[in-house]
Amino acid sequence: MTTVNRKEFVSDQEVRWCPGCGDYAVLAAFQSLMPQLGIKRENTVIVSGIGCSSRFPYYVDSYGLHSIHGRAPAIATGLATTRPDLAVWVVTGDGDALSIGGNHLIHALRRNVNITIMLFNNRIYGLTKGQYSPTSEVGKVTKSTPAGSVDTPFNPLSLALGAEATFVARTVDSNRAHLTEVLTAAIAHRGASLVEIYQNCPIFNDGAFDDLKAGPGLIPLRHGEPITFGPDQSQGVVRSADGSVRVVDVAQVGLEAILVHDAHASDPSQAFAISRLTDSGVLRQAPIGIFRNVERPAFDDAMRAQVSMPAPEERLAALQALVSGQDTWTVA
Amino acid sequence: MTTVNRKEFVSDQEVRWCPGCGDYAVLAAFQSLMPQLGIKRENTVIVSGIGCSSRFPYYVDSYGLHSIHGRAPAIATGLATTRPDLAVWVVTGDGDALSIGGNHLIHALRRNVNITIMLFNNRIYGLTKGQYSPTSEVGKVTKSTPAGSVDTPFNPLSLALGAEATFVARTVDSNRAHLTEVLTAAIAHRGASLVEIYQNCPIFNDGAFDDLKAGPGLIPLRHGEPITFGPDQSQGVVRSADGSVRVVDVAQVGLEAILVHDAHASDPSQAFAISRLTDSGVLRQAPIGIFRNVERPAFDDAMRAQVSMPAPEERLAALQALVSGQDTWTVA
Amino acid sequence: MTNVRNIDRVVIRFAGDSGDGMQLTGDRFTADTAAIGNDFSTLPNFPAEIRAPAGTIAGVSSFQLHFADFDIRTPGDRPDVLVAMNPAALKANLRDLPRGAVIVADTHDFTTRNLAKVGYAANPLEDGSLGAFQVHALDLTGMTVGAVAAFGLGRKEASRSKNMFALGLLTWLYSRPTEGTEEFLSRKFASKPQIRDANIAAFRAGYAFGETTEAFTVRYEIAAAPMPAGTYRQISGNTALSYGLMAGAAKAGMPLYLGAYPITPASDVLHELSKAKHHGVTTFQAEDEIAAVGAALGASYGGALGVTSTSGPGVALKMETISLAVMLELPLVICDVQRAGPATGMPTKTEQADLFQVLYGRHGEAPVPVLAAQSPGDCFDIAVEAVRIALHLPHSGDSCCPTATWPTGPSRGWCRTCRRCPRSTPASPPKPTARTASSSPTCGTRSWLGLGPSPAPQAWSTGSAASRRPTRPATSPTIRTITSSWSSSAKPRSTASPPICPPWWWTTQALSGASRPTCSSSVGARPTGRSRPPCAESG
Amino acid sequence: MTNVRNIDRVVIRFAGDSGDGMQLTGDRFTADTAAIGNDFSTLPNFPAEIRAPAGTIAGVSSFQLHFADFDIRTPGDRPDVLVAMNPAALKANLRDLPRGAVIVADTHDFTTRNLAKVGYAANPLEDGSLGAFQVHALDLTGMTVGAVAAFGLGRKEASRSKNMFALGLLTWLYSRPTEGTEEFLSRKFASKPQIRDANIAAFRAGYAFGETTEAFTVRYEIAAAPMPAGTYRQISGNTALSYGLMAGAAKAGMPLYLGAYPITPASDVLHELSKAKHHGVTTFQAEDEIAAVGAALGASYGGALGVTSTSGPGVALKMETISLAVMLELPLVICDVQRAGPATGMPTKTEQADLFQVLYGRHGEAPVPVLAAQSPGDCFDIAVEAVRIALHLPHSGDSCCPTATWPTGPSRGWCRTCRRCPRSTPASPPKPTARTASSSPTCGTRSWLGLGPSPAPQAWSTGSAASRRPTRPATSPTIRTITSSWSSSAKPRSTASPPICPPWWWTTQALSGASRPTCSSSVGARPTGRSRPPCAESG
Ligand SMILES: Cc1ncc(C[n+]2csc(CCOP(=O)(O)OP(=O)(O)O)c2C)c(N)n1
Ligand SMILES: Cc1ncc(C[n+]2csc(CCOP(=O)(O)OP(=O)(O)O)c2C)c(N)n1
Ligand code: SF4
Ligand code: SF4
Ligand SMILES: [Mg+2]
Ligand SMILES: [Mg+2]
Repeated sequence: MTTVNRKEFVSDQEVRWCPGCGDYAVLAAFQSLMPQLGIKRENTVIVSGIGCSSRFPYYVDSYGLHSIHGRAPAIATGLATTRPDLAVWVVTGDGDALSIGGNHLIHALRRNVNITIMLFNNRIYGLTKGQYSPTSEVGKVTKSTPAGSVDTPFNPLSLALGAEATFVARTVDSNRAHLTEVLTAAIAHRGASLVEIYQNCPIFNDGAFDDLKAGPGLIPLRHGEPITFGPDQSQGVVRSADGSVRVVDVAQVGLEAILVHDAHASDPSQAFAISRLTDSGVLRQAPIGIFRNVERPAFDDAMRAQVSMPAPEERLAALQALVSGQDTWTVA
Repeated sequence: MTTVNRKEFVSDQEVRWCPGCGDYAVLAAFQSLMPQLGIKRENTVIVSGIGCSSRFPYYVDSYGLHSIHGRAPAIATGLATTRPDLAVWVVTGDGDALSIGGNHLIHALRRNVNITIMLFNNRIYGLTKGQYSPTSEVGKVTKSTPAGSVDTPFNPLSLALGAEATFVARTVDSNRAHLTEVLTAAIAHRGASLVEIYQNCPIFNDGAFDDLKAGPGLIPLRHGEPITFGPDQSQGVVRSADGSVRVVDVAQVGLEAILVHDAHASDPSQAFAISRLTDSGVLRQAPIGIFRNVERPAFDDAMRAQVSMPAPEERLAALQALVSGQDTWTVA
Repeated sequence: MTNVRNIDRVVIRFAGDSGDGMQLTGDRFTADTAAIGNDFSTLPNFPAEIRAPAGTIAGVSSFQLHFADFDIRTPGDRPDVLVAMNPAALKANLRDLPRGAVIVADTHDFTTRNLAKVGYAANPLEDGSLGAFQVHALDLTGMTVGAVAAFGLGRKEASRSKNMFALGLLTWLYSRPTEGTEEFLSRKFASKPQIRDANIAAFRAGYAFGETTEAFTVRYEIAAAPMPAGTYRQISGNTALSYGLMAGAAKAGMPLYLGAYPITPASDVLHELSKAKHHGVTTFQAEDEIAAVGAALGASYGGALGVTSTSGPGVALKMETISLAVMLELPLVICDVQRAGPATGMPTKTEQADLFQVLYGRHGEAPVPVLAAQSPGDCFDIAVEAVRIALHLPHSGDSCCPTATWPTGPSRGWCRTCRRCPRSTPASPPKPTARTASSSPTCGTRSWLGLGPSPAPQAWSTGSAASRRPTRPATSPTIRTITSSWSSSAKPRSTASPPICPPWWWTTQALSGASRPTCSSSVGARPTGRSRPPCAESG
Repeated sequence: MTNVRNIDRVVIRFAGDSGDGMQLTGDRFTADTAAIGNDFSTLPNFPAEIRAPAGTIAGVSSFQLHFADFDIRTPGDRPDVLVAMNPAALKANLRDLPRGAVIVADTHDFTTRNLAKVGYAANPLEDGSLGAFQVHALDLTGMTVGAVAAFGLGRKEASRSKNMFALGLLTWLYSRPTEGTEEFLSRKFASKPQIRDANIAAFRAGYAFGETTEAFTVRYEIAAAPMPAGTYRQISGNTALSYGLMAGAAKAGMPLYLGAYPITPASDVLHELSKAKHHGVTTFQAEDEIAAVGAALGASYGGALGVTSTSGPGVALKMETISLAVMLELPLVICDVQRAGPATGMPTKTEQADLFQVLYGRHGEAPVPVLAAQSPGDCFDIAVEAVRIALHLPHSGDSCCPTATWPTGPSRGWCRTCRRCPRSTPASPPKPTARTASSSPTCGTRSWLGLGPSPAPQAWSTGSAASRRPTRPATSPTIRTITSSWSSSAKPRSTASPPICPPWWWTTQALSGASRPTCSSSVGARPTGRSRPPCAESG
């Protein structure tokens, strides 16, 4: 990866996130990644909603659309259907994607529209200066919840799996290599890819992911490998009798007992069970990597297959026939 | 159950569904059920959206609100929070709840608002005369999809489980006893209960559930019992190595190998796996019964616990203090 | 002997149960009327319920037709003739009849049970309560069954042709030609000869009944209206709108992309365009109205012509995205097929009450050109025009096109030179003045809000329609020449495969090449004249 | 020697980097100005970014204050004095200054690096380019560091008091009292004595610098404005609105339920009311604006006072539900705290461009009473009034309350008898005429659309405000008497625990008892005068 390449995707806009914002790291990883994948900037479009993260398109020297709050997946659906030649990205936040935009997100996933969604999850509303979001933990004290929030947060990946998503992954802002790996797989997937990115907001929710970094909290998933993690891979994931999965000491059960991760399983049940390893309160434990990656015809491909465009003159002639209809009368 | 009782919940409105519509059966079951549960009609409110099914409140002699398309869960959230004394029902259709209303539905579920949702799933838009819905099978030919639909439908129960729902069940219009049993459990659950009801629309999607009735397609779930079904309970459900569940001949594996259903499992993974037994195309196989039923504080209870209402004079005095503020100056 | 009397106009309403085939009857009468050359206008009225119980008021379906020997503008208010196939049809429509109106009622269905169903204590055909009208109480069903006895149908099956008997009678009464209907029936029931023959026999029997019976002493003739020469067809507003959108896109050389969510009475635009996939039309049934307009806008961003169709409640939901379209300066056509009332309203009833919403219903100054159709046929022109404005106006990319009165049903003889007003013509239509900035197709963003003292919505849409289409030839009367009108009014885009930004964007900006992306930073900069993207803001 | 000159008004703008404490400086100057008895109006201006990079134009934060010895109505357009703490602050604000304006600049920050950051090739304080102004280029930072040397702070920490040095200087220049600020600083930094002492020392040093230096030859005095007697406080529009909603609900004896989705600049209403849960206030942060208004309506249906607050884009999304509220005849108060521009617009900038939307932005005739506030303090009254209308009007249950100009920041001396106009006073405000039906609080549904020939939005809202509050005593000048005004204007509900239908519903319908449910069949029947529920329709 050369710096020359990266610069290609750097726009002339001054980047205006707060100092220390996790968004910077994702932007840098993205800008380095794109030239490596051989995707041209004129074939790249980034559609975003509204939020700190949604300013992303300004900073990338490609096509882009900073739209309105929550609606990016809908706009991207129209664009992707119209233009098979484009790599369409959606950049969104936990509020943008899961609060106001929840419906568009789940429908884009079930349809399997050919878009790649980067969901910046900082578990807070950044741009509106710190209200709780649908991923904030219960009891969260914010400007709008001075007595603590009372609603159970979404697990974005459980939700996506419940919504028939074909590609579901998670990564973190602070791990450039992992971020790059996951995004590379996401864009390679034909259909809707959802990548949740844990992103620190130092201003309104600082340290939300610190407990993960400290302990052995991140559980990396690698297709075809047993799910182990922690110092010396001493911990692992096994299935319990009730169908859920849980963390154990590998030493106690033996490596053979550890679940082997299968991202390509056609049934999403195991991916779902793994998604439940994510803490819903303070985050101490969370799997990262590709939870699910399966093939299914993309919505926009299937739509385009039904549509055909006659040559211009034929088009007008066919239209004239339609307009004239079958049942006419003439006034002399 | 006496007819006198049932009549209490019968309104003076002429019921105006098409002859043979599955909605009639659900209405009758509901009207019989309510007096049995000892719920008074003055404590009953039914909030509906728009759709054939959403006409339900007209026909029940209780309070009710026929609102706008897709928004019933939101309206019911405000009502339930304000009035702990009410049994709040939401009546909705597959279009109302899962298409335009998808976001409100998933948020009501994750919040665990104390409402009971009856989702009439006829896999079609009835009221607007036959367009495909988010539960229609791929390839569905309708007025809006003359060449066949191309989008994968939602599995409403997978979606609900992914959205942190605490009570998730399915029943069918044609089985009065099962309907009654499931609705009874649903209303008893404190928090959000989602009951999907397979409902035949003889006009626009006739026979959508016929294949289920014919074969051994319905898989009844009973808490604490092995999941067997079919003639002589000859078929059963086991867990596969990949974490999914599948149907087998009981004779081949032995009854001990059959999964025992646990609706109260705190982890939703097994319920999710069972939800995947539902066909997404033509419906030949589908579990019915209570998939999940767990306790979690209800949103509205928790909200009310934060709010207190002083006595009227105190209220005005406290308000005056707030209004006066701390930093004042006087003009003589 | 029957006298033949010449009259200049008549309003007929066919009413019966949903299952009685009244819409078909009306359609046929309309076609025969068109063949004579009368001018006409129709108003179908469907029951609100999908399948209302038989014999109830809620189940009554009716079809009204106004025809004349001159240029008429509405389907009429008070029917001169009511054909009532059952007591419910009589009861539901009686209040609309003027004194002296003719009532043709099928006595067969006036049974005690049916009368009771709609609350008639006594039979109105017999108790003298209809004294103000000329009542023809006839056993239409009985006569039909008799007439078709030869074809070996069951009684129920046989009686189903009674609508054709009624049609035959009215065809005789108003001196319509019979060939059209007979041909139609032959075609329609070609595969079921028994049914075909029964229907034709019933139709002929009804005609013969009029001719032979003494019941009708006068027979009417209505001369052809002086219509401009040309080839005509019937068309509904939604179909004309759909064809117009296709025509606009075709002339512009662009693919058409419709994002829509079903809603009565706009769904037919979605249905119609869904059938046109081999014409370069993509239709997307979205999860809701917001997604529908969002996807249309996304398609426009990709170089297609984005269109979204809905009714009032849907327009309300789309407003934020429409204002985004204004800021992005992307083409977008929004069709508001109006229904009655606020909230969910009354989907099967129409009303013209969305004009304020479409003119003013956005926050923070996001004006859009608004066009209103005058007639079903005009929906075609208005759609072409909307496409033209959306593609052509450099700084005001999108246009909102509410179709006025005729969404699904009513049909007019469709010839593009006929200009007809909506039903509710304002008492004294104010003229648009020079100060009415919005009557100019350039529609300057800020000046749009500088409306003169009399915005006068209805008159504006009517009056300015002419000034908005200055290039249309004054005489182009046949549908065959429609293409020439497209070519004069629709500015085609210069590129067949449009770049991601609309062409004018490329020509007005100094770009260094196709690889220099610019759209994202143009967001909103120009319409509001501000120097940096408004989205570079918190909140 | 310094001359003291009496002037009648002055506009001062404090500008610096986001971290320079300009808002606090402005607030304090305002408080001291209030203490003198001047009339005043303020305009804070925050950067759009959460944390813009230091020293950039985007990071400039400013606070403008207009004060006078007479009744003023706006925060002023062109500052007479600009305090610029760095080059960015100078550059961002210079274009607003009239010739001859005073500039006080902190030379310390005019380094080559900082100048380059904002594109200054040369130092404007030195290159003569500011010849048209009276420039005081002073090392405020250096002097501050010197003044606080005794307290043992690090240089960076020490220099943070420079805003207080500037405040001290301006306090001297405009002859403000010093006690208020000294008391304030003592309170605020009570737990950090070092910081407290440094700030007070810097403030005093600034004051002393003015007094001792020769730089300022004139010192100004602005006499007290003739304000009505009473106790005053500062208040922002959003806070006043929140208190007003609480007051209205309290007087009505109803719980208050706010359904809201965060959006700048309306979020503070949500924040303020979230703190009031022990006042019987429930706040619900919904998943989106549609859910927010839906939940508020559901709460109203349950007997609470449903309120929803948002800004323009949110209002656009709520329209369908608002029209449902109209049909249901349930009370609902909608607050539109306006931001600038269409689509997402410019959240941190305000504009008054939503009036058309709130008046007309619904489909199918769903009129709502609309109130517009004249000043931050008036937001209190307007809120009480909106609650009264929402609860009191029998057939037009809901009301839409857009707060006009002053959402989050600007504060006015708040006394309820002061009537002040928004900044953009129309050139010749038309008077509401007798034909302006909407100026009457009964606001008949259909007649509302019969607006006279000059709807004249600004004048309507202003002019009719008076006629809408006929019962308010003409003189009730102190905030202590506010309660009496509530009691005269807000009709309390008769029941403490309200039934599920609003009280008037129960009194106007013949119900056989509490167990007879009726709401569902009343849906929409009355406002449109139709006999059956419009929802009994397909589509
Ligand atoms: C229709 C609408 N509603 C609300 C807002 C205000 N708003 C802007 S961004 C945002 C949420 C931001 O949170 P998130 O999506 O998590 O993004 P982040 O800033 O944290 O990256 C909200 C509520 C808006 N711009 N438009
Ligand atoms: C805002 C809005 N959009 C669209 C509609 C039209 N509409 C009414 S009901 C309906 C869908 C009905 O389908 P479903 O929810 O499955 O109910 P069903 O009639 O099948 O019981 C639609 C699209 C509407 N009334 N309002
Ligand atoms: S507020 Fe938080 S998320 Fe937004 S730019 Fe600042 S640090 Fe990043
Ligand atoms: S259209 Fe279908 S769902 Fe609707 S009432 Fe008729 S049968 Fe029932
Ligand atoms: Mg966030
Ligand atoms: Mg349905």
